Amino acid sequence: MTSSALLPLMILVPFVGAGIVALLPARRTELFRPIALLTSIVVLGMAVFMLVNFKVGDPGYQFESNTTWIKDLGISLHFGVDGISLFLVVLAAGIFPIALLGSNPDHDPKPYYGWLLVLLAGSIGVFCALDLVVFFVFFEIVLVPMYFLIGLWGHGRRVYAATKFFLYTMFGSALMLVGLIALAVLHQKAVGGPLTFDLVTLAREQALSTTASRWIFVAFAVAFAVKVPLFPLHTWLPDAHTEAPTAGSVLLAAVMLKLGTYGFVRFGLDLFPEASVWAAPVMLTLGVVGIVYGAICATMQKDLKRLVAYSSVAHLGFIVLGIFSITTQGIEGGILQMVNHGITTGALFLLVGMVYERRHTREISALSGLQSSAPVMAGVFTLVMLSSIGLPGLNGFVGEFLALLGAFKGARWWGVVAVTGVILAALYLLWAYQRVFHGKAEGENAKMRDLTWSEGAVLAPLLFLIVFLGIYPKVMLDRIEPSVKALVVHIDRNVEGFDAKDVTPKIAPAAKGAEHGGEG
Amino acid sequence: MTAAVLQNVLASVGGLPSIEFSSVAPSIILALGGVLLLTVVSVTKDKLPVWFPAVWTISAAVAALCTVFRLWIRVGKWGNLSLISGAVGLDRFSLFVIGTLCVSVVMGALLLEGYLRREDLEGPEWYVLLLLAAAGGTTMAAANDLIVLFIGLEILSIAVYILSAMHRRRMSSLESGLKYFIHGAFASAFLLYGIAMVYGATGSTNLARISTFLADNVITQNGLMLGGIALMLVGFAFKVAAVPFHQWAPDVYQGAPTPVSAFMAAAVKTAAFAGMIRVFVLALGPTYRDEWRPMVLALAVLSLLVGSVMALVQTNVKRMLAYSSIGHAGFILVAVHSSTAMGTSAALFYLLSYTFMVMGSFGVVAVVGRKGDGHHQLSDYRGLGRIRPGLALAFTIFLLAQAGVPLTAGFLSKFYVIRSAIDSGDTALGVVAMLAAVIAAFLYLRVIVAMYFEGEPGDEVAPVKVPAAVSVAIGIALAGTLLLGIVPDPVTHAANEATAELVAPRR
Amino acid sequence: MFTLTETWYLVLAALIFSIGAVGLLVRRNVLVMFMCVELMLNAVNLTFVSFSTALDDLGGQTAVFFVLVVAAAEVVVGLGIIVAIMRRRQSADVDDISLMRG
Amino acid sequence: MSNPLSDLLRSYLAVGLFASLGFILVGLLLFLSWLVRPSRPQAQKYISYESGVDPVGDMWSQSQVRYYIFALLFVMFDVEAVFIFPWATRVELYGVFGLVEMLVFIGILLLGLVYAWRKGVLRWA
Amino acid sequence: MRVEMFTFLLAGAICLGGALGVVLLKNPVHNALSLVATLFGVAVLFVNQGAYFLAAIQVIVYAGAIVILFLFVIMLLGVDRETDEGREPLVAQRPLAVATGLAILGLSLVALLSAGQRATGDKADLAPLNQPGPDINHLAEVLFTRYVYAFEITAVLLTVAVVGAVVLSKRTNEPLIDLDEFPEGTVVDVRRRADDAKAQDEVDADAEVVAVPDTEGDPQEGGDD
Repeated sequence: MTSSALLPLMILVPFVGAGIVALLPARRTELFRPIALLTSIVVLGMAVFMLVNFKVGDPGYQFESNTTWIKDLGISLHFGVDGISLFLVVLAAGIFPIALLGSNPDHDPKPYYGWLLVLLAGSIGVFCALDLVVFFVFFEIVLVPMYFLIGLWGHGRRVYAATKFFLYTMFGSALMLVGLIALAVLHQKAVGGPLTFDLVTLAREQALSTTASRWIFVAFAVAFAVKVPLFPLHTWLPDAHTEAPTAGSVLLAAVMLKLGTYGFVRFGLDLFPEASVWAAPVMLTLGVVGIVYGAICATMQKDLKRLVAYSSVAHLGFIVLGIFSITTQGIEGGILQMVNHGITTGALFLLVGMVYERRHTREISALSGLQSSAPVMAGVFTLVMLSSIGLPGLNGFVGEFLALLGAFKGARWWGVVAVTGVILAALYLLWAYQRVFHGKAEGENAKMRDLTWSEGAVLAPLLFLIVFLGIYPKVMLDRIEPSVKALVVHIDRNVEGFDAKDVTPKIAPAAKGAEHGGEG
Repeated sequence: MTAAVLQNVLASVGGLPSIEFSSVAPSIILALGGVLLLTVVSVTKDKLPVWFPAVWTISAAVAALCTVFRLWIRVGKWGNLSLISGAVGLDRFSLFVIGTLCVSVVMGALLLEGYLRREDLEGPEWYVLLLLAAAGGTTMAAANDLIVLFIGLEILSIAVYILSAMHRRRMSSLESGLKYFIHGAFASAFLLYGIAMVYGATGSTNLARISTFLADNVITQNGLMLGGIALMLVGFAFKVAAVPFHQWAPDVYQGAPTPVSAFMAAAVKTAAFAGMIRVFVLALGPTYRDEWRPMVLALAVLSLLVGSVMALVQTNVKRMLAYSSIGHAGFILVAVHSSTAMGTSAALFYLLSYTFMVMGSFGVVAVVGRKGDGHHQLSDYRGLGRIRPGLALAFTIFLLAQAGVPLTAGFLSKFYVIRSAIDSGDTALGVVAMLAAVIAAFLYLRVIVAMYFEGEPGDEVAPVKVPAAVSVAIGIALAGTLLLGIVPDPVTHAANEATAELVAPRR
Repeated sequence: MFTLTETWYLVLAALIFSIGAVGLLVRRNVLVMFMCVELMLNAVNLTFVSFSTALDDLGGQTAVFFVLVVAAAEVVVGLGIIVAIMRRRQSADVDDISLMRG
Repeated sequence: MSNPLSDLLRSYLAVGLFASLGFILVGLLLFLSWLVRPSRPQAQKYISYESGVDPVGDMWSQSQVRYYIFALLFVMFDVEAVFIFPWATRVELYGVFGLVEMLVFIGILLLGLVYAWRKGVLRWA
Repeated sequence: MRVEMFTFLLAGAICLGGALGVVLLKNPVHNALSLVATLFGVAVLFVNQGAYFLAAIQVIVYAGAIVILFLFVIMLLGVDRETDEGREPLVAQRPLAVATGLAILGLSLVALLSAGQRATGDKADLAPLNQPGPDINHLAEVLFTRYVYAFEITAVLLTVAVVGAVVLSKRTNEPLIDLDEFPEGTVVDVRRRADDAKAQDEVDADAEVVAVPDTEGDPQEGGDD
């Protein structure tokens, strides 16, 4: 794999953009938004270029680049993208301009756009880092801008929410830091040679004893559980989402939450296969509890944004369910759902933000009969809501179905309980839609202006993706499958008594011609 | 090169110890710098420009730094030396520490320059004592003999006692000086009693001879030795403000003038830890490791927890920084606890990055303290983000660095320490250390919240005047904190090579 | 009668050291605290000399030399600070001084 | 321990005996007179005697501030002198080395003295 | 041998008596005098062990200069009258202090008594002690050749002390600016005292011609401190 400078460039450009924004004098407010937009467009272009040049059948890492950062500690700037992380990087790069255009800050835009660009750099870096320490660095770097975004431009109890968000994640990442250092040190003791934090070598050599790798997996799992967020550690999510500014909550939902689930796949299954299988029942239970708990809480919410936040908890529960079913379909479903959730929930948050800009309230009780005053918005909201529920033919369904398929094979009883989650999801969203959009519209609700062209243009790509991926997910599945298959084979080889209960995927209209011989 | 001439004149006298002056050049430059500054200013009687002492101090510190580099290369070529009949150990460990001390002197002088003019205190004594304190610190760092180490420690401590009591118009400055003096004297007595006991048990105060003696023969009745180790540890723990010997630190940091608290937090801690590593890890490490490590472990864990938890309840930012520096001392104690070469280089790297972080933070605190150095409550920081965004951003970076956020020196130093702890087998200690860091992070967030999030745009905030010298110091600190975090290779490499070695003196 | 070994001296020195330490912790008057510090340093000197005699080695006695110098410097600076405080105020009690209790 | 030491001490024994004898005698006399004399304490008897005149002011007159700095500096240069004593006894052994060594020592302290003098601290008037 | 034992017991008794005197007596002057007693006891013990020069220095420097300095400061500040120990600011102060004191006492005793410690180091490591001739010569030989570095940095230490003494004795009657900084509770009497201090300073100013120059009207002074 020739070392291509694409990925480091994609990380560097936003940093440069942030630097330019920081250096400009605060008076020139009109400059910051275009610069931010331009930078994100450039990054999006690079992401599309990467998507186009991605060799479909190749399970390994592509566009790799590897330069040593700290020689004494064996830390190297090793970047690479494979089937699993490709679409997450594209999602991050794609959702960013949309979130940028979706709303503008009410006071001092200079630091706002500066922190946003740093957030973009961090979120791209975290998905394509293949060195444990570099991953950790970006994992924490993403924290600081989000803290300031929530803290400075949020609403209501923003300081409390920001601090709670920062400390929860810091707690998790502190454990992860100790875990990854222990991993590297024990690996060096077992294998000898120089200390290295390179994910590929560590995963390949699996030099740790089972107890040690289980302990370290637990440390990683806590950090990712905080990020996902899984049930007991999720209390920061509703506050952070509701208090964050619209762009902040869109990015939080689309990118930040995926850190946890991506971490489980990349640093859970890949790095500690045996420990993941050992911990799978616990994780599945937490995932399923998350689905049911999220759904129940969502139904009781009086604040629209908080409702969407809790729905994220439910959706992420599905992703964890898919991942820890440890079957090809399950993991594929999980990864697909990560991307779909980013698109759908991102669109939902944008819509809620637009309602908030018009009506300055998010209370469901205060909003009613918006359908009559804003029919186009109601229509768009319906489409996005249906995708979030998982209506067949839209992108939500594909991911959930694959995850449930994998769950039924790998973890039957968890699958059964998870299905009830689908029904609950339909319940709370439809009920909320009915209360907000149907009924009589009087007073403020009546005069609410409809979706403007600019807002429509911003939402259009998301709507297109929702429909396109719902009908033709094969374009994504072809790229994800080889890497996931390689991952499952890697797990199978490293864990005795684990039969890769695999089933050939027979879904999707254009079913793939080639039959899969067994594990393939 | 009069030193060379003088040197071989002396060497010609038979049987006398040959003094390679170049080997102790840094301490000589700092000491003579201080003394000559004293006389030059007192002789010329105020005909010198007001910035003269500061420039003199900085040039002396920079000159000392250059000799450190030259000696670093020389030691690289000819290996470690024990000189002046065993009193001084010239090895890369002491050179690294001396380098850190010179950095803290430069930054201390810059902070003092801006501070003194604002408080309209004057007199070269501040700078003289700064230089002499640094000279004491360098002797301590390179001391191969317990007595030389003790005298170096005393020079450093007494100079800082006076510095902290010198702000004439603040009663709390006088009191912090007195409180620091009493605790310091108490600690020195304990340290000295420990040295006496070790002398009794091993027959010599020279570290090299002690370690060879302990290696050669096992003392059956080692009551004296254990007593000596315990008492010395108490003495060092006092100096480093490790819990439970830390009661003095918050009051003294709060009372003392802010640049002096900065120097205290950075240089005194660096020199004390260097002495501690030299005595415990190098001399007593190979033989008496299992005796002193549990004690250091207890000190480390207590300092980590108390340092971060107590900081949460403070409302005065200087007291907060005092408690957080106790937390940092706990971290360095973790590195000392591993008592391996890796642990030592982790401690060294931590001390250097800590010097940059703490000097920068106290620089900002000194500036926000406004005239009278009294405004240190959290409420005084409200709205700083608006009126002086640059200063607030710098302080945010220093605080996040102390919390251990990546791409800063703080992260890498904590990373290094945790690695050395895990490498010597105590992962649990690593977890405790990181959890303490998270608790401390909440403290730093409170200050950031005060600066940026509290206070409506409307209410006016007292103007903060940032003198030029202080902004230069904050700039250096910022550069150090970020460079050590992003491009740490040369420094980590140097820290790895900075292993110390006890060379037995030629009889 | 017993032979006079250095253990006797060491025990005496330990006693004086402890009395000095207790005195420093108990007494509130700053001047008395200083005297207790001097007591402790004297105890250390006695220990050094008795070890020096027992080990038949001059190292102990040279150490006492330097301890003396340090003690003198410490007292001068300590009393300098005390006089500076007293001129600012009248009473020498430490509790008035602990103005900055945390 | 070594016996030359004890006959040194023995020679002091005579001095010790003589001194204790003196103390005992004087003590005995005072004790006897205390035993015998009547004691009728009146305030008048206890005022301090200032050659017949009524005593003025406090007994402990507060000494002047400016002499205090002299005491401090005295201690410092007294300690310096303590270093010079042993040096003087073996000067011929060190030769030039000892000379330079002591010159540096005294020189640094001299600079300290010059500083104190220029600071105007040493004015006695 | 018996004479040595006798002098040890006598001098030991004096030392312990003096040490207890320093801690327990009320009047600082008595404390200072009992400190002198301890110093003499220690000096006798030095003589008992053959360190004559050290005994002489102990008497000259310690008893002669340092304790006199103590007495001088006691007289200067008029703190010689009984200071009432009754008022105990920190309620837990006294039992806590006594407890720690006993702990330290225990530590020292246990460390020494339990093992019946004998010096276990190797003999004559630096230089043999009992050579012929006065001990001052042997000391001198070692002090200025082997410990030359320690000797030179002592000069720096003394200079620091001189600078400290001069700087700290500089009198200033500029008003205190940090009194309002401390919460009301702790500074109740300090503010009152500060006012007395100012009154006292005025009294000082005119009562004495202050050699420490910061009285303004001192023409030939030139730039003072």
